[in-house]
Amino acid sequence: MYITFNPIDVGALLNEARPSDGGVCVFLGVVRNENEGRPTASIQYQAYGPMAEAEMARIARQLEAEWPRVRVAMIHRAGSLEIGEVSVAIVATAPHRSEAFAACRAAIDRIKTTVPIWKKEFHPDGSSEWVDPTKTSGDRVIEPSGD
Amino acid sequence: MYITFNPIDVGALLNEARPSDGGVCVFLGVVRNENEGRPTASIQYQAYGPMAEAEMARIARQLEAEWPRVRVAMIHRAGSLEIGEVSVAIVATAPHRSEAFAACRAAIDRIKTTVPIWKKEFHPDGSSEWVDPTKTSGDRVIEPSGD
Amino acid sequence: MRVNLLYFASFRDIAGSAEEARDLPEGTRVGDLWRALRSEHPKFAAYPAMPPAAVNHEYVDADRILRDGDEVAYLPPVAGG
Amino acid sequence: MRVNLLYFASFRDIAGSAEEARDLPEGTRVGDLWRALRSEHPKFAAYPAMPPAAVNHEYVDADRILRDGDEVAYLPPVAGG
Repeated sequence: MYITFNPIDVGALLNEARPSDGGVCVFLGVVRNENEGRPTASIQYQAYGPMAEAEMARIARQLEAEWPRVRVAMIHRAGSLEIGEVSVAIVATAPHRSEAFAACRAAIDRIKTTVPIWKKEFHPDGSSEWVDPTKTSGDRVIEPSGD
Repeated sequence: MYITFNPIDVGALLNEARPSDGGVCVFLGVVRNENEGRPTASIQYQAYGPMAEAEMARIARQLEAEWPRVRVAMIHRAGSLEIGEVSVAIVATAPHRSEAFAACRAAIDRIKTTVPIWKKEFHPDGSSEWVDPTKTSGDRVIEPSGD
Repeated sequence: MRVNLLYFASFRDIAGSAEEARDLPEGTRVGDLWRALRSEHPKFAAYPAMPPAAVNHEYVDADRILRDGDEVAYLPPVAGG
Repeated sequence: MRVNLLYFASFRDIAGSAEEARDLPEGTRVGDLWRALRSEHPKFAAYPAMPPAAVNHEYVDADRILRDGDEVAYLPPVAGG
Protein backbone atom coordinates (compact mmCIF):
# COMPACT_ATOMS: atom_id res chain seq x y z
CA MET A 1 0.00 0.00 0.00
CA TYR A 2 2.31 2.74 -1.17
CA ILE A 3 3.08 5.45 -3.69
CA THR A 4 6.30 5.15 -5.64
CA PHE A 5 8.18 7.28 -8.15
CA ASN A 6 9.92 4.15 -9.48
CA PRO A 7 8.61 1.54 -11.93
CA ILE A 8 6.36 -0.99 -10.20
CA ASP A 9 7.92 -4.45 -9.84
CA VAL A 10 4.85 -6.48 -10.75
CA GLY A 11 6.63 -9.82 -10.47
CA ALA A 12 7.43 -9.18 -6.80
CA LEU A 13 3.74 -8.52 -6.10
CA LEU A 14 2.85 -12.03 -7.21
CA ASN A 15 4.61 -13.58 -4.24
CA GLU A 16 1.77 -12.41 -2.02
CA ALA A 17 -0.15 -15.71 -2.07
CA ARG A 18 -0.44 -17.68 1.19
CA PRO A 19 -0.40 -21.51 1.17
CA SER A 20 -4.19 -21.55 1.53
CA ASP A 21 -4.67 -19.29 -1.51
CA GLY A 22 -5.83 -20.84 -4.77
CA GLY A 23 -6.61 -17.71 -6.74
CA VAL A 24 -4.69 -14.53 -7.43
CA CYS A 25 -6.32 -11.70 -9.36
CA VAL A 26 -4.07 -8.88 -10.50
CA PHE A 27 -5.13 -5.61 -12.06
CA LEU A 28 -2.67 -3.32 -13.80
CA GLY A 29 -3.56 0.14 -14.98
CA VAL A 30 -1.42 1.04 -17.98
CA VAL A 31 -0.87 4.44 -19.60
CA ARG A 32 -2.80 4.46 -22.88
CA ASN A 33 -1.91 6.27 -26.08
CA GLU A 34 -5.25 8.08 -26.19
CA ASN A 35 -8.06 9.31 -23.95
CA GLU A 36 -11.52 10.45 -25.03
CA GLY A 37 -10.34 10.27 -28.63
CA ARG A 38 -7.34 12.58 -28.12
CA PRO A 39 -3.79 11.20 -28.44
CA THR A 40 -1.70 11.10 -25.29
CA ALA A 41 2.09 11.55 -25.24
CA SER A 42 2.69 11.00 -21.52
CA ILE A 43 1.03 11.32 -18.12
CA GLN A 44 2.16 13.04 -14.97
CA TYR A 45 0.70 11.61 -11.76
CA GLN A 46 0.67 13.87 -8.71
CA ALA A 47 -0.18 12.32 -5.35
CA TYR A 48 -0.95 13.70 -1.94
CA GLY A 49 1.48 11.05 -0.73
CA PRO A 50 0.74 10.45 2.96
CA MET A 51 -3.02 10.76 2.49
CA ALA A 52 -2.99 8.55 -0.62
CA GLU A 53 -1.18 5.82 1.28
CA ALA A 54 -3.55 6.14 4.24
CA GLU A 55 -6.55 5.99 1.93
CA MET A 56 -5.22 2.92 0.08
CA ALA A 57 -4.66 1.21 3.44
CA ARG A 58 -8.22 2.13 4.49
CA ILE A 59 -9.61 0.66 1.25
CA ALA A 60 -7.62 -2.55 1.76
CA ARG A 61 -8.92 -2.90 5.34
CA GLN A 62 -12.46 -2.26 4.11
CA LEU A 63 -12.15 -4.90 1.36
CA GLU A 64 -10.67 -7.44 3.77
CA ALA A 65 -13.61 -6.83 6.11
CA GLU A 66 -16.08 -7.41 3.26
CA TRP A 67 -14.19 -10.50 1.98
CA PRO A 68 -12.50 -11.91 5.09
CA ARG A 69 -10.57 -14.59 3.19
CA VAL A 70 -9.06 -12.07 0.76
CA ARG A 71 -5.80 -10.17 1.15
CA VAL A 72 -5.25 -7.08 -0.98
CA ALA A 73 -2.07 -5.20 -1.87
CA MET A 74 -1.86 -2.07 -4.01
CA ILE A 75 0.82 0.22 -5.37
CA HIS A 76 0.36 3.48 -7.30
CA ARG A 77 2.93 5.34 -9.36
CA ALA A 78 3.66 9.05 -9.10
CA GLY A 79 5.68 11.25 -11.45
CA SER A 80 6.00 11.16 -15.22
CA LEU A 81 4.93 7.98 -17.08
CA GLU A 82 5.29 6.98 -20.72
CA ILE A 83 2.76 5.01 -22.78
CA GLY A 84 2.67 1.38 -21.63
CA GLU A 85 3.98 2.02 -18.12
CA VAL A 86 2.04 0.59 -15.18
CA SER A 87 0.35 3.35 -13.16
CA VAL A 88 -1.35 1.15 -10.59
CA ALA A 89 -1.03 -2.49 -9.56
CA ILE A 90 -3.49 -4.38 -7.36
CA VAL A 91 -3.15 -7.97 -6.17
CA ALA A 92 -6.01 -9.80 -4.48
CA THR A 93 -5.31 -13.30 -3.18
CA ALA A 94 -7.97 -15.67 -1.88
CA PRO A 95 -8.69 -19.37 -1.41
CA HIS A 96 -11.08 -19.20 -4.40
CA ARG A 97 -11.23 -17.13 -7.54
CA SER A 98 -14.65 -15.48 -7.12
CA GLU A 99 -13.52 -13.55 -4.07
CA ALA A 100 -10.20 -12.64 -5.65
CA PHE A 101 -11.90 -11.19 -8.75
CA ALA A 102 -14.57 -9.33 -6.78
CA ALA A 103 -12.15 -7.74 -4.33
CA CYS A 104 -9.66 -6.78 -7.07
CA ARG A 105 -12.40 -5.13 -9.12
CA ALA A 106 -13.75 -3.27 -6.09
CA ALA A 107 -10.21 -2.13 -5.20
CA ILE A 108 -9.57 -0.36 -8.51
CA ASP A 109 -13.06 1.18 -8.50
CA ARG A 110 -12.53 2.60 -5.00
CA ILE A 111 -8.99 3.77 -5.71
CA LYS A 112 -10.32 5.82 -8.62
CA THR A 113 -13.02 7.33 -6.39
CA THR A 114 -11.25 8.40 -3.22
CA VAL A 115 -7.44 8.13 -3.36
CA PRO A 116 -5.98 11.66 -3.71
CA ILE A 117 -3.99 11.26 -6.91
CA TRP A 118 -4.31 13.46 -9.98
CA LYS A 119 -3.14 13.06 -13.52
CA LYS A 120 -2.07 15.59 -16.11
CA GLU A 121 -2.25 14.46 -19.71
CA PHE A 122 0.37 15.70 -22.13
CA HIS A 123 -0.55 15.59 -25.81
CA PRO A 124 1.73 15.30 -28.86
CA ASP A 125 0.85 18.92 -29.82
CA GLY A 126 2.42 20.16 -26.57
CA SER A 127 -0.84 20.94 -24.79
CA SER A 128 -1.70 19.46 -21.41
CA GLU A 129 -4.47 19.46 -18.82
CA TRP A 130 -5.48 17.94 -15.50
CA VAL A 131 -7.98 15.13 -16.06
CA ASP A 132 -11.36 15.61 -14.41
CA PRO A 133 -13.22 12.27 -14.45
CA THR A 134 -16.37 14.00 -13.19
CA LYS A 135 -16.58 15.84 -16.53
CA THR A 136 -15.54 13.05 -18.90
CA SER A 137 -16.41 9.37 -18.87
CA GLY A 138 -13.43 7.06 -19.11
CA ASP A 139 -15.69 4.41 -20.58
CA ARG A 140 -17.43 6.64 -23.14
CA VAL A 141 -14.45 6.65 -25.44
CA ILE A 142 -14.53 7.84 -29.05
CA GLU A 143 -13.20 4.88 -31.01
CA PRO A 144 -9.99 5.75 -32.84
CA SER A 145 -10.35 4.56 -36.43
CA GLY A 146 -7.19 2.47 -36.46
CA ASP A 147 -7.73 0.90 -33.04
CA MET B 1 -2.05 -20.47 -25.50
CA TYR B 2 0.05 -23.41 -24.49
CA ILE B 3 0.74 -26.20 -22.03
CA THR B 4 4.12 -26.25 -20.35
CA PHE B 5 5.97 -28.56 -17.99
CA ASN B 6 8.13 -25.63 -16.81
CA PRO B 7 7.30 -22.90 -14.27
CA ILE B 8 5.18 -20.17 -15.82
CA ASP B 9 7.01 -16.86 -16.32
CA VAL B 10 4.26 -14.53 -15.19
CA GLY B 11 6.33 -11.39 -15.62
CA ALA B 12 6.76 -12.10 -19.33
CA LEU B 13 2.99 -12.39 -19.74
CA LEU B 14 2.55 -8.81 -18.57
CA ASN B 15 4.21 -7.44 -21.68
CA GLU B 16 1.09 -8.31 -23.65
CA ALA B 17 -0.48 -4.83 -23.47
CA ARG B 18 -0.86 -2.85 -26.68
CA PRO B 19 -0.41 0.98 -26.70
CA SER B 20 -4.20 1.40 -26.74
CA ASP B 21 -4.65 -0.81 -23.67
CA GLY B 22 -5.35 0.82 -20.34
CA GLY B 23 -6.30 -2.23 -18.30
CA VAL B 24 -4.66 -5.58 -17.75
CA CYS B 25 -6.39 -8.24 -15.69
CA VAL B 26 -4.36 -11.29 -14.70
CA PHE B 27 -5.61 -14.43 -13.04
CA LEU B 28 -3.26 -16.96 -11.52
CA GLY B 29 -4.39 -20.32 -10.25
CA VAL B 30 -2.13 -21.44 -7.44
CA VAL B 31 -1.78 -24.89 -5.84
CA ARG B 32 -3.44 -24.70 -2.41
CA ASN B 33 -2.47 -26.61 0.71
CA GLU B 34 -5.96 -28.09 1.09
CA ASN B 35 -9.04 -29.01 -0.91
CA GLU B 36 -12.48 -29.81 0.43
CA GLY B 37 -11.00 -29.77 3.93
CA ARG B 38 -8.32 -32.37 3.20
CA PRO B 39 -4.65 -31.35 3.22
CA THR B 40 -2.81 -31.45 -0.09
CA ALA B 41 0.89 -32.29 -0.45
CA SER B 42 1.25 -31.79 -4.20
CA ILE B 43 -0.71 -31.91 -7.46
CA GLN B 44 -0.03 -33.72 -10.68
CA TYR B 45 -1.59 -32.15 -13.76
CA GLN B 46 -2.09 -34.38 -16.78
CA ALA B 47 -3.05 -32.71 -20.07
CA TYR B 48 -4.23 -33.99 -23.43
CA GLY B 49 -1.65 -31.59 -24.82
CA PRO B 50 -2.62 -30.90 -28.45
CA MET B 51 -6.35 -30.84 -27.67
CA ALA B 52 -5.84 -28.66 -24.57
CA GLU B 53 -3.93 -26.12 -26.63
CA ALA B 54 -6.54 -26.20 -29.39
CA GLU B 55 -9.31 -25.75 -26.83
CA MET B 56 -7.54 -22.83 -25.12
CA ALA B 57 -7.09 -21.19 -28.52
CA ARG B 58 -10.80 -21.73 -29.27
CA ILE B 59 -11.77 -20.15 -25.92
CA ALA B 60 -9.52 -17.16 -26.63
CA ARG B 61 -11.06 -16.66 -30.09
CA GLN B 62 -14.53 -16.95 -28.57
CA LEU B 63 -13.75 -14.37 -25.87
CA GLU B 64 -12.22 -11.97 -28.40
CA ALA B 65 -15.37 -12.27 -30.49
CA GLU B 66 -17.54 -11.47 -27.45
CA TRP B 67 -15.26 -8.59 -26.33
CA PRO B 68 -13.69 -7.34 -29.59
CA ARG B 69 -11.34 -4.89 -27.87
CA VAL B 70 -9.89 -7.55 -25.55
CA ARG B 71 -6.88 -9.77 -26.18
CA VAL B 72 -6.49 -12.91 -24.09
CA ALA B 73 -3.44 -15.10 -23.45
CA MET B 74 -3.39 -18.23 -21.32
CA ILE B 75 -0.83 -20.79 -20.18
CA HIS B 76 -1.47 -24.00 -18.22
CA ARG B 77 1.08 -26.10 -16.35
CA ALA B 78 1.39 -29.87 -16.65
CA GLY B 79 3.37 -32.27 -14.48
CA SER B 80 3.99 -32.23 -10.75
CA LEU B 81 3.40 -28.99 -8.83
CA GLU B 82 4.15 -28.03 -5.23
CA ILE B 83 2.01 -25.83 -2.97
CA GLY B 84 2.20 -22.21 -4.11
CA GLU B 85 3.14 -22.97 -7.71
CA VAL B 86 1.14 -21.32 -10.50
CA SER B 87 -0.99 -23.90 -12.36
CA VAL B 88 -2.67 -21.52 -14.80
CA ALA B 89 -2.07 -17.93 -15.88
CA ILE B 90 -4.49 -15.80 -17.87
CA VAL B 91 -3.91 -12.27 -19.10
CA ALA B 92 -6.68 -10.14 -20.56
CA THR B 93 -5.75 -6.72 -21.92
CA ALA B 94 -8.25 -4.09 -23.01
CA PRO B 95 -8.63 -0.35 -23.44
CA HIS B 96 -10.77 -0.28 -20.27
CA ARG B 97 -10.87 -2.33 -17.11
CA SER B 98 -14.46 -3.62 -17.25
CA GLU B 99 -13.79 -5.65 -20.37
CA ALA B 100 -10.45 -6.91 -19.06
CA PHE B 101 -12.03 -8.18 -15.83
CA ALA B 102 -15.03 -9.75 -17.57
CA ALA B 103 -12.99 -11.57 -20.21
CA CYS B 104 -10.40 -12.80 -17.68
CA ARG B 105 -13.11 -14.16 -15.40
CA ALA B 106 -14.88 -15.86 -18.31
CA ALA B 107 -11.56 -17.34 -19.47
CA ILE B 108 -10.82 -19.19 -16.23
CA ASP B 109 -14.44 -20.37 -15.93
CA ARG B 110 -14.35 -21.82 -19.47
CA ILE B 111 -10.89 -23.34 -19.04
CA LYS B 112 -12.18 -25.26 -16.03
CA THR B 113 -15.18 -26.48 -18.03
CA THR B 114 -13.78 -27.70 -21.33
CA VAL B 115 -9.97 -27.82 -21.51
CA PRO B 116 -8.87 -31.47 -21.26
CA ILE B 117 -6.60 -31.28 -18.22
CA TRP B 118 -6.89 -33.48 -15.13
CA LYS B 119 -5.40 -33.21 -11.70
CA LYS B 120 -4.38 -35.84 -9.20
CA GLU B 121 -4.15 -34.72 -5.60
CA PHE B 122 -1.48 -36.23 -3.39
CA HIS B 123 -2.09 -36.05 0.37
CA PRO B 124 0.46 -36.01 3.21
CA ASP B 125 -0.70 -39.52 4.24
CA GLY B 126 0.47 -40.89 0.88
CA SER B 127 -2.98 -41.34 -0.63
CA SER B 128 -3.97 -39.75 -3.93
CA GLU B 129 -6.94 -39.45 -6.28
CA TRP B 130 -8.06 -37.83 -9.52
CA VAL B 131 -10.20 -34.78 -8.77
CA ASP B 132 -13.74 -34.90 -10.14
CA PRO B 133 -15.25 -31.39 -9.96
CA THR B 134 -18.64 -32.79 -10.97
CA LYS B 135 -18.78 -34.63 -7.64
CA THR B 136 -17.27 -31.98 -5.35
CA SER B 137 -17.78 -28.24 -5.32
CA GLY B 138 -14.59 -26.22 -5.30
CA ASP B 139 -16.48 -23.36 -3.68
CA ARG B 140 -18.25 -25.45 -1.02
CA VAL B 141 -15.10 -25.76 1.04
CA ILE B 142 -14.99 -26.96 4.62
CA GLU B 143 -13.27 -24.13 6.48
CA PRO B 144 -10.02 -25.27 8.03
CA SER B 145 -9.92 -23.97 11.61
CA GLY B 146 -6.66 -22.08 11.27
CA ASP B 147 -7.39 -20.55 7.85
CA MET C 1 -10.04 -49.10 -40.72
CA ARG C 2 -7.90 -48.33 -37.69
CA VAL C 3 -8.23 -45.58 -35.08
CA ASN C 4 -5.91 -44.54 -32.28
CA LEU C 5 -7.59 -44.54 -28.88
CA LEU C 6 -6.16 -42.40 -26.06
CA TYR C 7 -6.91 -42.68 -22.33
CA PHE C 8 -6.35 -40.01 -19.68
CA ALA C 9 -6.43 -39.75 -15.90
CA SER C 10 -8.89 -42.17 -14.25
CA PHE C 11 -9.77 -43.70 -17.65
CA ARG C 12 -6.09 -44.52 -18.15
CA ASP C 13 -6.14 -46.31 -14.79
CA ILE C 14 -9.23 -48.29 -15.86
CA ALA C 15 -7.93 -49.19 -19.33
CA GLY C 16 -4.44 -49.95 -18.04
CA SER C 17 -2.79 -48.14 -20.94
CA ALA C 18 -2.40 -44.63 -22.34
CA GLU C 19 -2.97 -45.51 -25.98
CA GLU C 20 -4.07 -48.35 -28.20
CA ALA C 21 -4.74 -48.93 -31.88
CA ARG C 22 -8.20 -50.36 -32.68
CA ASP C 23 -9.42 -52.01 -35.88
CA LEU C 24 -13.08 -51.14 -36.39
CA PRO C 25 -15.73 -51.87 -39.03
CA GLU C 26 -16.46 -49.05 -41.49
CA GLY C 27 -19.26 -46.85 -40.23
CA THR C 28 -18.49 -47.29 -36.54
CA ARG C 29 -19.71 -44.26 -34.59
CA VAL C 30 -18.20 -42.67 -31.49
CA GLY C 31 -21.12 -44.02 -29.43
CA ASP C 32 -20.59 -47.54 -30.76
CA LEU C 33 -16.94 -47.58 -29.70
CA TRP C 34 -17.90 -46.37 -26.21
CA ARG C 35 -20.36 -49.25 -25.88
CA ALA C 36 -17.57 -51.67 -26.87
CA LEU C 37 -15.32 -50.23 -24.15
CA ARG C 38 -18.10 -50.56 -21.56
CA SER C 39 -18.41 -54.26 -22.33
CA GLU C 40 -14.64 -54.74 -22.01
CA HIS C 41 -14.08 -52.73 -18.80
CA PRO C 42 -16.78 -53.05 -16.12
CA LYS C 43 -15.71 -49.76 -14.54
CA PHE C 44 -16.65 -47.88 -17.73
CA ALA C 45 -20.07 -49.48 -17.42
CA ALA C 46 -20.50 -47.54 -14.17
CA TYR C 47 -20.83 -44.34 -16.24
CA PRO C 48 -24.54 -43.71 -16.84
CA ALA C 49 -23.93 -41.83 -20.11
CA MET C 50 -21.14 -41.54 -22.65
CA PRO C 51 -18.55 -39.09 -21.35
CA PRO C 52 -17.48 -36.15 -23.50
CA ALA C 53 -15.59 -37.47 -26.50
CA ALA C 54 -13.03 -35.95 -28.84
CA VAL C 55 -11.93 -36.90 -32.34
CA ASN C 56 -8.75 -35.30 -33.67
CA HIS C 57 -8.68 -32.81 -30.75
CA GLU C 58 -12.26 -31.58 -31.13
CA TYR C 59 -15.33 -32.38 -29.09
CA VAL C 60 -17.77 -34.55 -31.08
CA ASP C 61 -21.21 -36.10 -30.62
CA ALA C 62 -21.93 -39.81 -30.19
CA ASP C 63 -23.14 -40.09 -33.80
CA ARG C 64 -19.86 -38.91 -35.30
CA ILE C 65 -18.72 -41.60 -37.77
CA LEU C 66 -15.11 -42.67 -37.22
CA ARG C 67 -12.64 -42.73 -40.09
CA ASP C 68 -9.32 -44.44 -40.67
CA GLY C 69 -6.52 -42.65 -38.81
CA ASP C 70 -8.79 -40.80 -36.36
CA GLU C 71 -7.45 -40.06 -32.89
CA VAL C 72 -10.25 -40.79 -30.43
CA ALA C 73 -10.51 -40.02 -26.71
CA TYR C 74 -13.27 -40.31 -24.11
CA LEU C 75 -12.64 -37.72 -21.43
CA PRO C 76 -13.22 -38.11 -17.69
CA PRO C 77 -14.42 -34.92 -15.93
CA VAL C 78 -11.79 -32.24 -16.58
CA ALA C 79 -10.19 -30.45 -13.63
CA GLY C 80 -7.83 -27.84 -15.05
CA GLY C 81 -7.35 -24.36 -13.67
CA MET D 1 -3.80 29.30 15.64
CA ARG D 2 -2.01 28.33 12.47
CA VAL D 3 -2.81 25.63 9.92
CA ASN D 4 -0.84 24.34 6.95
CA LEU D 5 -2.79 24.53 3.70
CA LEU D 6 -1.81 22.26 0.77
CA TYR D 7 -2.82 22.62 -2.88
CA PHE D 8 -2.75 19.91 -5.54
CA ALA D 9 -3.17 19.66 -9.31
CA SER D 10 -5.48 22.33 -10.76
CA PHE D 11 -5.92 23.93 -7.31
CA ARG D 12 -2.15 24.38 -7.11
CA ASP D 13 -2.28 26.16 -10.47
CA ILE D 14 -5.05 28.44 -9.17
CA ALA D 15 -3.41 29.21 -5.82
CA GLY D 16 0.03 29.61 -7.39
CA SER D 17 1.70 27.63 -4.63
CA ALA D 18 1.86 24.10 -3.22
CA GLU D 19 1.67 25.02 0.43
CA GLU D 20 1.04 27.98 2.72
CA ALA D 21 0.73 28.63 6.44
CA ARG D 22 -2.48 30.41 7.50
CA ASP D 23 -3.26 32.17 10.77
CA LEU D 24 -6.94 31.67 11.58
CA PRO D 25 -9.27 32.66 14.42
CA GLU D 26 -10.09 29.92 16.94
CA GLY D 27 -13.21 28.01 15.92
CA THR D 28 -12.70 28.37 12.19
CA ARG D 29 -14.36 25.48 10.35
CA VAL D 30 -13.29 23.76 7.16
CA GLY D 31 -16.21 25.38 5.32
CA ASP D 32 -15.22 28.84 6.58
CA LEU D 33 -11.68 28.51 5.24
CA TRP D 34 -13.04 27.42 1.86
CA ARG D 35 -15.21 30.54 1.70
CA ALA D 36 -12.13 32.65 2.44
CA LEU D 37 -10.25 30.98 -0.44
CA ARG D 38 -13.17 31.62 -2.79
CA SER D 39 -13.04 35.33 -2.02
CA GLU D 40 -9.27 35.42 -2.67
CA HIS D 41 -9.20 33.36 -5.88
CA PRO D 42 -12.04 33.97 -8.36
CA LYS D 43 -11.44 30.56 -9.98
CA PHE D 44 -12.31 28.80 -6.71
CA ALA D 45 -15.57 30.74 -6.76
CA ALA D 46 -16.46 28.85 -9.95
CA TYR D 47 -16.94 25.69 -7.84
CA PRO D 48 -20.63 25.45 -6.93
CA ALA D 49 -19.96 23.51 -3.70
CA MET D 50 -17.02 22.94 -1.40
CA PRO D 51 -14.81 20.22 -2.91
CA PRO D 52 -13.86 17.18 -0.82
CA ALA D 53 -11.60 18.31 2.01
CA ALA D 54 -9.05 16.53 4.15
CA VAL D 55 -7.58 17.36 7.54
CA ASN D 56 -4.48 15.44 8.62
CA HIS D 57 -4.90 12.97 5.72
CA GLU D 58 -8.55 12.09 6.39
CA TYR D 59 -11.67 13.21 4.61
CA VAL D 60 -13.71 15.63 6.75
CA ASP D 61 -17.00 17.52 6.56
CA ALA D 62 -17.36 21.28 6.18
CA ASP D 63 -18.25 21.68 9.85
CA ARG D 64 -14.99 20.17 11.11
CA ILE D 65 -13.39 22.73 13.46
CA LEU D 66 -9.74 23.43 12.61
CA ARG D 67 -7.06 23.24 15.28
CA ASP D 68 -3.54 24.59 15.57
CA GLY D 69 -1.09 22.53 13.49
CA ASP D 70 -3.74 20.91 11.26
CA GLU D 71 -2.77 20.04 7.70
CA VAL D 72 -5.69 21.05 5.47
CA ALA D 73 -6.30 20.31 1.78
CA TYR D 74 -9.23 20.90 -0.57
CA LEU D 75 -9.09 18.28 -3.26
CA PRO D 76 -9.91 18.71 -6.96
CA PRO D 77 -11.56 15.67 -8.59
CA VAL D 78 -9.18 12.73 -8.12
CA ALA D 79 -8.00 10.80 -11.19
CA GLY D 80 -5.83 7.95 -9.96
CA GLY D 81 -5.82 4.46 -11.38
